[in-house]
Amino acid sequence: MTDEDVLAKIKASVLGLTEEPKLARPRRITARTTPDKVLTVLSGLKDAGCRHLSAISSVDLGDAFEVIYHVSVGGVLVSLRTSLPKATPLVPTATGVFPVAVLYEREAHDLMGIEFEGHPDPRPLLLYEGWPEGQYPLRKDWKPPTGGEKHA
Amino acid sequence: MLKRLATWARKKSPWILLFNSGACNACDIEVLSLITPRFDVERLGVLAKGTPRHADILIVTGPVTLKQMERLQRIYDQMPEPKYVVAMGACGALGGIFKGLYHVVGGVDKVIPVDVWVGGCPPRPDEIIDGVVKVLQLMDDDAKHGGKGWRQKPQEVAA
Amino acid sequence: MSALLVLYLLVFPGVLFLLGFAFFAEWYDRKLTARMQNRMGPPLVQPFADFVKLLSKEDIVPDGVPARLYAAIPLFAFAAIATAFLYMPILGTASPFGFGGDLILVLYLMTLPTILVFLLGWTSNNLFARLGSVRSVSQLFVYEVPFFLAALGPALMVESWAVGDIVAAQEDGWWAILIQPLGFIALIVALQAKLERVPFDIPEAETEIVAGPLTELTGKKLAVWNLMKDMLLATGAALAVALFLGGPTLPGVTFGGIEGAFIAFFVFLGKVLLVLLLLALLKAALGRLRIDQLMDWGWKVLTPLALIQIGIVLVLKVVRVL
Amino acid sequence: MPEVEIPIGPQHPALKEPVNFKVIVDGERIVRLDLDISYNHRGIEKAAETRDFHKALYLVERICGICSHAHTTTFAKGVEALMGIEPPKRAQWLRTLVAELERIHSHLLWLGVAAHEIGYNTLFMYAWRDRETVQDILETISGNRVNYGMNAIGGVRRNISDSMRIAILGGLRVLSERAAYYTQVIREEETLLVRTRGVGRLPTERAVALGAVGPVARGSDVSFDVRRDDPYLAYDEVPFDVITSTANDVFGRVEVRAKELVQSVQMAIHIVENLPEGPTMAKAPRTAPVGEYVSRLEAPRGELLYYLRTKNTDKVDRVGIRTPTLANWPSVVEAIQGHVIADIPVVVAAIDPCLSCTSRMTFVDTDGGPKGSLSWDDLVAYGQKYYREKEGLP
Repeated sequence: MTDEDVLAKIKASVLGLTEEPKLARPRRITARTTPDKVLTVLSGLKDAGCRHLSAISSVDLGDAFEVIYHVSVGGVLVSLRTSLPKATPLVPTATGVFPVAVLYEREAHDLMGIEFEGHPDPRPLLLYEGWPEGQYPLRKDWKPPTGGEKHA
Repeated sequence: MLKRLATWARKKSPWILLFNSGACNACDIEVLSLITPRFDVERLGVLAKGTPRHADILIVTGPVTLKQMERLQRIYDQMPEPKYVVAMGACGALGGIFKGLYHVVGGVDKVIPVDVWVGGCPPRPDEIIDGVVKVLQLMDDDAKHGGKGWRQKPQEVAA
Repeated sequence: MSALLVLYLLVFPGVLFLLGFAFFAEWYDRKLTARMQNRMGPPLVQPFADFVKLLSKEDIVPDGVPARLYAAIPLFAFAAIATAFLYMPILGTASPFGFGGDLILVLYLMTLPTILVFLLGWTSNNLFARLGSVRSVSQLFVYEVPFFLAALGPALMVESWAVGDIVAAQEDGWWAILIQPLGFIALIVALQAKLERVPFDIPEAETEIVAGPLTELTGKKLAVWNLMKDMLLATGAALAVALFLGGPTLPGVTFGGIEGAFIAFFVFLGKVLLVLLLLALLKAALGRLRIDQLMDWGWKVLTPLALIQIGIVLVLKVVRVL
Repeated sequence: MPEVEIPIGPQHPALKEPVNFKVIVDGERIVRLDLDISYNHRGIEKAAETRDFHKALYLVERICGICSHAHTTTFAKGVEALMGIEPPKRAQWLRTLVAELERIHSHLLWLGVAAHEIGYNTLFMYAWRDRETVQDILETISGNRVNYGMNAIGGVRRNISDSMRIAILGGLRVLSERAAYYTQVIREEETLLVRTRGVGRLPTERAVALGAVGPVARGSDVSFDVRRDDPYLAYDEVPFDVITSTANDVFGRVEVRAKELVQSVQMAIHIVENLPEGPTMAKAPRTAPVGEYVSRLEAPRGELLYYLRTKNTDKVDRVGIRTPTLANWPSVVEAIQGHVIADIPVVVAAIDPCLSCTSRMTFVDTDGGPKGSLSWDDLVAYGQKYYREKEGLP
């Protein structure tokens, strides 16, 4: 499956994309959608052959959050991007389509504070039990309370 | 006489327990390669033990992460006296490259009293053996002075 | 006469010698295993140093544990094995304490530590210890039966339960191993399982449940327990030598008095080293079995092996060959 | 049946690194596994944003001691792509060489630890004795046994002289015999086979659904290898093939890793023998333009993925790291169902977890039944009954 075949297949069969998918770099395709259409696009991609969810990255753009689903078939990696409003970063969970997503979503929730609607187990993932609620370390505006020294 | 025999025995069979308090496991694999054929510390009487109850020397690797903090404390409390702690590498000393990160407390001595620091990132196995030998010398000195009280705190040395 | 007996009891083949012999057996075993693993291995004085160090360590009794019982268990085991060793013929074909049924007594005394390990694990109020003790009892059934059957073989051949008579019968060079090789194999493998050494160290499987029943043991109790383990190793090897390798006798070599005892001792020592070599080989060459695999293997291979051996001996008896 | 919850870890002899398994067992049979791995989460992604590229390279190298070169190569390769520069050919080949040497080092380490987990210490000693040969080679090249510090933005910091080349080839020949010996051992050694065959089953479609990567996926017949599918560095010029096994269980993963060991040695010999001439460093600009890039690499444990985002400064704006072991944990939870406690170390060791890499991730089985705790009388009764039934059966 060369890059062009995958691109062509996505353009043909995947619906719900808000932008024209383009080949940014060799074997890297970028696409964009809105939060409510994420699941339809993901299952469309899965049927189009991208059955391996490599990772979910979360980015804090300052004025909005961005969740990027990296789905791959063989060497070609499709990065599906959705942006979420700063106040209510909410997106439906992808565990239905990709079971392994439960891990990546918990990481994004823990460190970036992005809510995944319908997530089977939203317990804290990385931070220790005594971590103060509502503190999301990877956000740009977050400063460690005591300069990162002793916390307890 | 009995006391000298006890100190001799402690120096001849120091059993170690490895505890990874959030390290990047480079130090762990170097400590592990101590018991393998090339360095083989069993010829010095060192055995790697699984439970804190059987161990004399606790080798702590890595900067103490917040989550490992009270577990490290609990492990240290479970060990029978006389017990010694070796902090491994730059992370064990002051948190190394991870100093100042939000989930890291810093050096091991912020949580439990440390007897010997082994420098390096990761320290080579022969440096670790040198660390264990230094602990054995400390055992001798402690026996002469009756316990650990005589030792100067690192801060006093610095002052 | 009684002074000599007391000397025999306390000094030579008695408790004092047994301590030294146990430490030597542990060193020999650890050194052999290390050399087989391409390593240097510990110095001769290592087991003694471990023992004295553990004696000088702080003795922690976890809360919720009956302190006196917990401290007494290792001593019970120590006493059981020390008495078992007394019935081993070392200087002559029979030990002065030998009597009609001492083989049964020895076998019973050697089973006691496993029961005590269960008690130890159970009272030490630690999850790993409890799981380890359940495993050690489950494992008990698998190796006790073949161990007894294998020991039954030579006794059946000589038609007597006294270790002394069994050794005497083998004086003419017809060692039991030549007639009952299967019995010897079953005994060695069952002995390895009784000592809970790899591939049968499931109760103390270090990588699964920390140290099994010994997890909470510290200081003097651990020292006595490790010492008892070494003595069990030495006694087991001595029993194997007595039953199958003709004890301290060499075909055609008989000396009375002091020289006889002297030679007998070194012959005995040589054979024990051979058996220990076999055990160390087993330990180095194999990985640990799972508890259910051990169960199947024990019932389907080890016990039938001993049973076949008994069958052969019975057939030989009927045919009057023996 | 009431279940007993047994905590294994975070300090446990089987695990060289802190992970906490809450094992829900039924006598000896495992009903459910709840594992918590974030003991050595240090917050590296946040720190990387406050350091310029060169300093971040050192930080990224210490995510995991065993696959440090994999992390620095992925990071450096990503930043170079964003900067639009291409390291010279010789630097690419040297990076590939150290990557393969690290794979040999990591697979030998894993072979030893896995053997240790099932109590087979002699193989542990042998494997680690041979690992010292690889570490000597790495030390001649980079001066350090672990954390080699080979990479820099734009090329490689060390070079190989002809005398070193002879020493390396000598070491590699010794290794190729040893690797062949180990592939034979894992196939014939009875105690290994008894503990690995049929244990930790993971059918192919489950492996894909659960997002398994590396030898875990290839052990379940999923032919996915970043070196071939998404070629980088010099992998398109070095002959190799992707090894898979159809055993779909722990033995399959063991077999794949052993064959990869043999192949990595051959690849390393090939690279050292026809190393192209030329410089080893390219001039790198101080800042990287605005842009995003997903840099992928086949680490010893599987596909390592870096999401990099820069905005015309000398620092990374965001780095998202997804390590191979993170993707393999669901496969462990699925493969361990129904086994006995004795199998936990084996199945876990089979994915060769690198927890410092993961330093994140907890996963709970989604059908969570009621958790109860058992008094010890029940435990005794249940343990005995469990074995009597077991014995009664055969």
